[in-house]
Amino acid sequence: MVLKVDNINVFYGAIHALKGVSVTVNEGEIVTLIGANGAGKSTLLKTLSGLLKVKSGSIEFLGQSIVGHAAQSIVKDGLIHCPEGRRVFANMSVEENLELGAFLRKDSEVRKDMENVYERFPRLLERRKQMAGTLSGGEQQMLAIGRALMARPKLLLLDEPSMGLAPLLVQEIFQIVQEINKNGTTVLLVEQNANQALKIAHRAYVLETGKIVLSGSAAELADSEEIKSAYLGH
Amino acid sequence: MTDSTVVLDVQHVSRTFGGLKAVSDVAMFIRQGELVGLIGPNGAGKTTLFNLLTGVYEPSEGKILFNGESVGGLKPYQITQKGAARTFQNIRLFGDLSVLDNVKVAYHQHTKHSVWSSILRLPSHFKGEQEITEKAIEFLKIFKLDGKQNELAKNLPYGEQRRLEIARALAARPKLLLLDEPAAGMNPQETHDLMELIQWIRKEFDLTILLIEHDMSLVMGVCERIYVLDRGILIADGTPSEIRSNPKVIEAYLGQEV
Amino acid sequence: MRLQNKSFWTGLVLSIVIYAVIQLLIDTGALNDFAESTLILICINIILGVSLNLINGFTGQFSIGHAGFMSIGAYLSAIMTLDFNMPFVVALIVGGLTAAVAGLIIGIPSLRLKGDYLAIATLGFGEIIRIVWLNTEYVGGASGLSGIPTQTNWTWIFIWTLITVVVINNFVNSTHGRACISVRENEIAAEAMGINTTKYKVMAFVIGAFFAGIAGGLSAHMFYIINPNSFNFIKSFEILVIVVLGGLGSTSGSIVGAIVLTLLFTFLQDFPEIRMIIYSLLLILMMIFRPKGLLGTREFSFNFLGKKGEAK
Amino acid sequence: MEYYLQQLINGISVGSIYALIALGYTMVYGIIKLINFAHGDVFMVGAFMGLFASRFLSAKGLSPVWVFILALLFAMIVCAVLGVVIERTAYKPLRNSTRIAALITAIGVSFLLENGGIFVWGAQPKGFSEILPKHQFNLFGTVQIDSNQILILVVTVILMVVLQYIVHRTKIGKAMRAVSFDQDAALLMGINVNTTISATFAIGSALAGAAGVIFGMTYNSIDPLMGIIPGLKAFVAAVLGGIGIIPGALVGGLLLGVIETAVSSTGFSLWRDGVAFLILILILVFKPSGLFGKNVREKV
Amino acid sequence: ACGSGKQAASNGGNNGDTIKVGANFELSGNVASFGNSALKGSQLAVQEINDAGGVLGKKIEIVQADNASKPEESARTAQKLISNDKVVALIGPTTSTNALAAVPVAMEKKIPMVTSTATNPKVTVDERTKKVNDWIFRACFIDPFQGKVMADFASKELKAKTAVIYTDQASDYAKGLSQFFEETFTKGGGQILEKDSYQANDTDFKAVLTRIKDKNPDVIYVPGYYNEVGKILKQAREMGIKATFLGGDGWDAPQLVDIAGKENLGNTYFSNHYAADDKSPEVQTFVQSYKAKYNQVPDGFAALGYDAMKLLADAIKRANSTDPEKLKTALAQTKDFKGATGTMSLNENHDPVKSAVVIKFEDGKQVFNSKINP
Ligand SMILES: Nc1ncnc2c1ncn2[C@@H]1O[C@H](COP(=O)(O)OP(=O)(O)OP(=O)(O)O)[C@@H](O)[C@H]1O
Ligand SMILES: Nc1ncnc2c1ncn2[C@@H]1O[C@H](COP(=O)(O)OP(=O)(O)OP(=O)(O)O)[C@@H](O)[C@H]1O
Ligand SMILES: [Mg+2]
Ligand SMILES: [Mg+2]
Repeated sequence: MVLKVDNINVFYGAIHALKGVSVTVNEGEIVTLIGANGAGKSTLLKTLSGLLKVKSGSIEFLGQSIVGHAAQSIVKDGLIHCPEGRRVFANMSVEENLELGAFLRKDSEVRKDMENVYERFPRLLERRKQMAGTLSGGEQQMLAIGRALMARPKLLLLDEPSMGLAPLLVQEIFQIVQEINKNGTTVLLVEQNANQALKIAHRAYVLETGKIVLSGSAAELADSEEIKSAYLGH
Repeated sequence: MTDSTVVLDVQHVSRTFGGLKAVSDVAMFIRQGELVGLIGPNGAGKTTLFNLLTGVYEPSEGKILFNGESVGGLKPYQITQKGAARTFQNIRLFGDLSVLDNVKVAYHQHTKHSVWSSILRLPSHFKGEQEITEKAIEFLKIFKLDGKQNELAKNLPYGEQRRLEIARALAARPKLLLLDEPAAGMNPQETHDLMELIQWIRKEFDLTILLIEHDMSLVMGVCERIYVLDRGILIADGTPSEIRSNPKVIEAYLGQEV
Repeated sequence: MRLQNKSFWTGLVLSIVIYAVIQLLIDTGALNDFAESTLILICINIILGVSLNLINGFTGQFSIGHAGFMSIGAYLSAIMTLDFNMPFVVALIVGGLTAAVAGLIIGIPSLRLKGDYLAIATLGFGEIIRIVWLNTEYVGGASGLSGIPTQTNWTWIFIWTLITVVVINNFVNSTHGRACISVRENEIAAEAMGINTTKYKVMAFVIGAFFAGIAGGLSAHMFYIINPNSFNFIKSFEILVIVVLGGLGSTSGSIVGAIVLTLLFTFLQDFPEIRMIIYSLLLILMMIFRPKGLLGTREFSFNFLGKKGEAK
Repeated sequence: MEYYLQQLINGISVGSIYALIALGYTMVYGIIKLINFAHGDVFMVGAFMGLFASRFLSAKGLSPVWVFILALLFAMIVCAVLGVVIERTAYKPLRNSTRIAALITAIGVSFLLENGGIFVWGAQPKGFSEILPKHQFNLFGTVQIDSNQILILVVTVILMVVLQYIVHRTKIGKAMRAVSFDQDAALLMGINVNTTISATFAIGSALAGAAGVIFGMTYNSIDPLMGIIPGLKAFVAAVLGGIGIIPGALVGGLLLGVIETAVSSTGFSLWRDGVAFLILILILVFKPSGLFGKNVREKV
Repeated sequence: ACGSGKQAASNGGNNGDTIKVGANFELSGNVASFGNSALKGSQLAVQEINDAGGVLGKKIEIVQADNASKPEESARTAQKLISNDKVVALIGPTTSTNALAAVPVAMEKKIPMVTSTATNPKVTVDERTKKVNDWIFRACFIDPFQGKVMADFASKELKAKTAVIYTDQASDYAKGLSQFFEETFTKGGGQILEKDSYQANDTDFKAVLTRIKDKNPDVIYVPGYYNEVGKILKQAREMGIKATFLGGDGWDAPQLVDIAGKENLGNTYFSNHYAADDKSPEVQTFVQSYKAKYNQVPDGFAALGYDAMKLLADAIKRANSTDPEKLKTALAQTKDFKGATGTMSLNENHDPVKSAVVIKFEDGKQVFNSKINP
């Protein structure tokens, strides 16, 4: 088991954003998390990566508790969070952004990984020297994912990677996620685009106002009437 | 294009940033009451075109006519006062104002009581403020936000923030409404609800709408005509079914699966 | 509408009571002249704080040149009473209006400048005004003007404080005030909603400057002498501290800030060696523990009942 | 002609001091967008540290060059520690608050250092020895320049280059820039934001300390309020050049020095600061982000 | 409110076994160093008086209050001392600006006020009405006198023909001195080549000094405070300006030597209230006891703070009462009072008539050069 979240509670001041959430992610899986706006999906990811603190409950990553660990030590362990809204470093070049992705790495293969990212996203190679802030939305999304890959994640948390992207790119992003996964990275994927997400995921959780209300294999959930009417828009 | 029903007439407009031609020689028009879609890959220049239409940027070349009148050189607020209102791709609410006040601000231009009357609390002030409040609540009701009128805008969930932005734009009482990716970050069900709402307000307020959106179910579902931009250039326009089968559009934007 | 009137009347009655009680205490000698001057100083600081709050707190224009406006009011009104024998009120208003004109002039570059750049520009304006006084022999240059008749008393200061608070409060709580706040919240969106942001920024500067000028005039006619150094950028900082400490964007906050800081400063007078040390430590601690100021953006209101009523 | 050349040299030497202080100002601003009004007072503390160290070391009979180097180092270290302590205790709790709240805290810290300085060292100015003996050089006959003026300019330019290198070429610099754009995203890169900000303050404050010692050596008198005016001037210089931009601080400082000298030398010294501010405002009206600042409009 | 204040004050003075004197000084803020020196001087005076048995059989008690170097605070401090602390008289403030702000308070409350070092004529004589402020007194000579002394010294002793005046234009005091220096010097046939100015807290004076050097005057009059003067002297000498520098009592501080460097103080003179190496017993006892108490050489502010307090005590003794009215009369009649800064009698404007000394620097030490009587 790569990730084991057990009964965590998270607050924003007085707002109880996660109420006893438990989630597990196994080695090699794509697990997707769906839920309406404000359900707490991003909150869960932020908690995992150490940006938010849990009030109670436990989080184990690769068999070790990471509760209370600083964000940078969680990154060091290989849990990488690609946040909502891209969050690229606007006034730094594409290349510098990628270098920052590998900030904690000291090995000699950083350059090689960068070549890999460029190979996967040729557009980024084209724009190597451009300031990230002036990229289009889709380009920024590629950069954000590329940047996360630079850290060689063991577990990659993706928060709405397809938001605001053109249909063609949405396809591309989902393909990339699958590829990354095939190359051995475990993925926890948060998506509004539930149809697509359920197509590529192995398992799924449904979050509603801070609680897990459903979980199961992706195929099962995709067929569930409940899910269809609430999230898939049929 | 002397057609008197043309509300918006974009004549060979270009805009460059440094060396980059973000919008290049774009010509398009919208007739009174139409609901027109604007699609294109990321970075195609859609938002930039909106910015040109609303006076945030000035065109490097070309002319924009709004109701037959050139809006070149006008400030954004002047264009809004002439009857064009918009929403933003990255939401720009007045975060620390209440939901109600957000909408009241947009109605401001339609009030007549002066600063003096407000400072001296003359009867015209009370009358004016009452009108604003009443109207604002009406708009909130349309978007089912009246229950949250006293909450701060920044505390709303994302989907409601999107709706509030539209409500606010509507409160400016525009003839032309420009919506920039209103469904971004919504799930398919929410998108569907939004689609119905847009159609409803169009009828109710006799609006002309220009809509940017990447969610094809929405665009194809509501738009009568669609323009497609790619790298700043208009590559196609037509009805949804024409666009859907246009090979150039498929190649640049839609991909195979739609 | 009826409710708003009710709150207005409650406020008015309360104000008159406060005024009368204090005036009575002064007349009977229960409040000596040091206490009276402390009250007057508090009120001057209230006027300064509330007016700067309109610019910084409500309209979101980062201005740190308020002492400059104040000095214009102080000098102009002093010239009016000293050299033209004008009645006090007229002198004050001349001072306020001149400051308002300066506010108009300063408001204009503010249209192009934002944030810290605007801050340094307004600071610069304040200093330029000070340097102009310093170099004008007619107003005594560095020595300043002395012999200004001490006409400011509890009655005058009370009236002007009330006017300031009522005018700014009425302005802010109207569609015009909301327009200013929308500029603070998001200028681009405000423009897109049809708000002439230029007009409202300048308006905030003009109204704010006017009352700062009035405060300057009241202060000049309280302390007999004015000189350029009393209006340096440190003075502007002091006013800014009042506003931020009370709560940026809250008129009641500025009032509370003015009261707390003036009393604190007066109280610390007995500890000269550590006065400023304690003052600065308290300042830091208050900001750390109440970063949004004592009141945040909340306002006092006279009609708690009315508030409930209004909601429905 | 010689007269004007002399005045130009005077202007550059005043300006290089402003630039030296402005470097630290602009660096801190560049990373955490805080107008650190206490910077001028850290500069003052640096001057006092330099005074104590140089007195102590001279008494030990060290050669002037060593006294200078060691006093400079001592002041820089004390100020670096002071800067970090200030950041940790006063600014860190306000990192997620409004910038204006942080600014007020900075003003509070500034008052605290000034009045703490008066409390501990008294309000009277203290003499500061030259440490390094000055040599006068004559250029073209009567135009004078002294070794100290050259030293300041050289030190300032070197420090600017070093800073620019640190911020743009080193790993910690990259971390600093990342933190300056988006602290949460920086955390997600594995950057220790606290350490990075502390490092920024340490470097910025050490620079202020160095400037304090050099200032003391040049003008030979220091007091607890000495930081106010140079601090303000340095801030103006930083804004002039484009705040946050390291080479901008140098150019802004020199420009300010030359403007001031030009005004004073034509007999209008009382208008000096007024003219300096007027030029600043004019420049800002035409270049709203300073000379070197890119006028990045928010993307809509 | 007027009458009650006065009554309360005189009652307070007569009660108890101490006589309260309010000290309204700049203890914080930008001229804190002046106020602190003056306060130390007056505290020393009180200690000496009380050790000698006090006055009228009572001890004097100083109630100190800080005016933060701001005029408006100075006025309020005076109010507080009079109304809350019920002092019988005030001493201070040190600067003319702050003193002027306290003047109307003392006048209204009818409480005598003796400022130690406010040298501007306006303090004791109302500028507009030309009437003497009958409750206000001072222990120092006024600006015109000092400026005149140095101008005479320049033309008569130094035989100077040309002068440049370099003033702290933001200081009332320095401006006053310059004005009267200029008047007297030109009357004596000298020529003022140029008037330049700097501002307090300036550090670099080379721009203007370069300009002055070009004019090559016989003397340069710099009536400012030692902090800037020290830097000016140093920078001027380094630039090779050889002219004689002249100044006023603002030069009087031990730090001047540290700042300017003793090698740069050659050929400089300044006017002062007293010289620490003056052999007269009043001066020597003062300097010795000050050194003993504070381990410092007293500056002019301390000496005048001391004298202001002694002047007041002397008047109380002569009035044989702390009644303000009587005290005022006694103060106005002060004659041949021997203070640390010389023997003084108050004239009809309440300004002391006393001699000034000219001091010269030799090897970094202040040396008494000459005494000039009014
Ligand atoms: N910084 C914050 N302060 C207070 N409340 C917050 C904050 N961030 C989120 N919330 C609240 O916590 C809840 C969960 O928010 P979260 O962002 O995790 O939702 P989400 O599922 O990611 O939604 P979306 O699809 O809109 O991204 C929401 O009600 C939101 O309003
Ligand atoms: N202010 C600006 N400065 C420089 N370049 C800009 C600016 N605004 C937009 N651009 C560039 O213009 C191009 C068009 O951007 P625009 O935001 O209009 O794209 P879009 O079609 O709205 O894309 P998306 O669907 O991702 O929102 C992009 O390449 C963008 O980088
Ligand atoms: Mg989310
Ligand atoms: Mg867009």
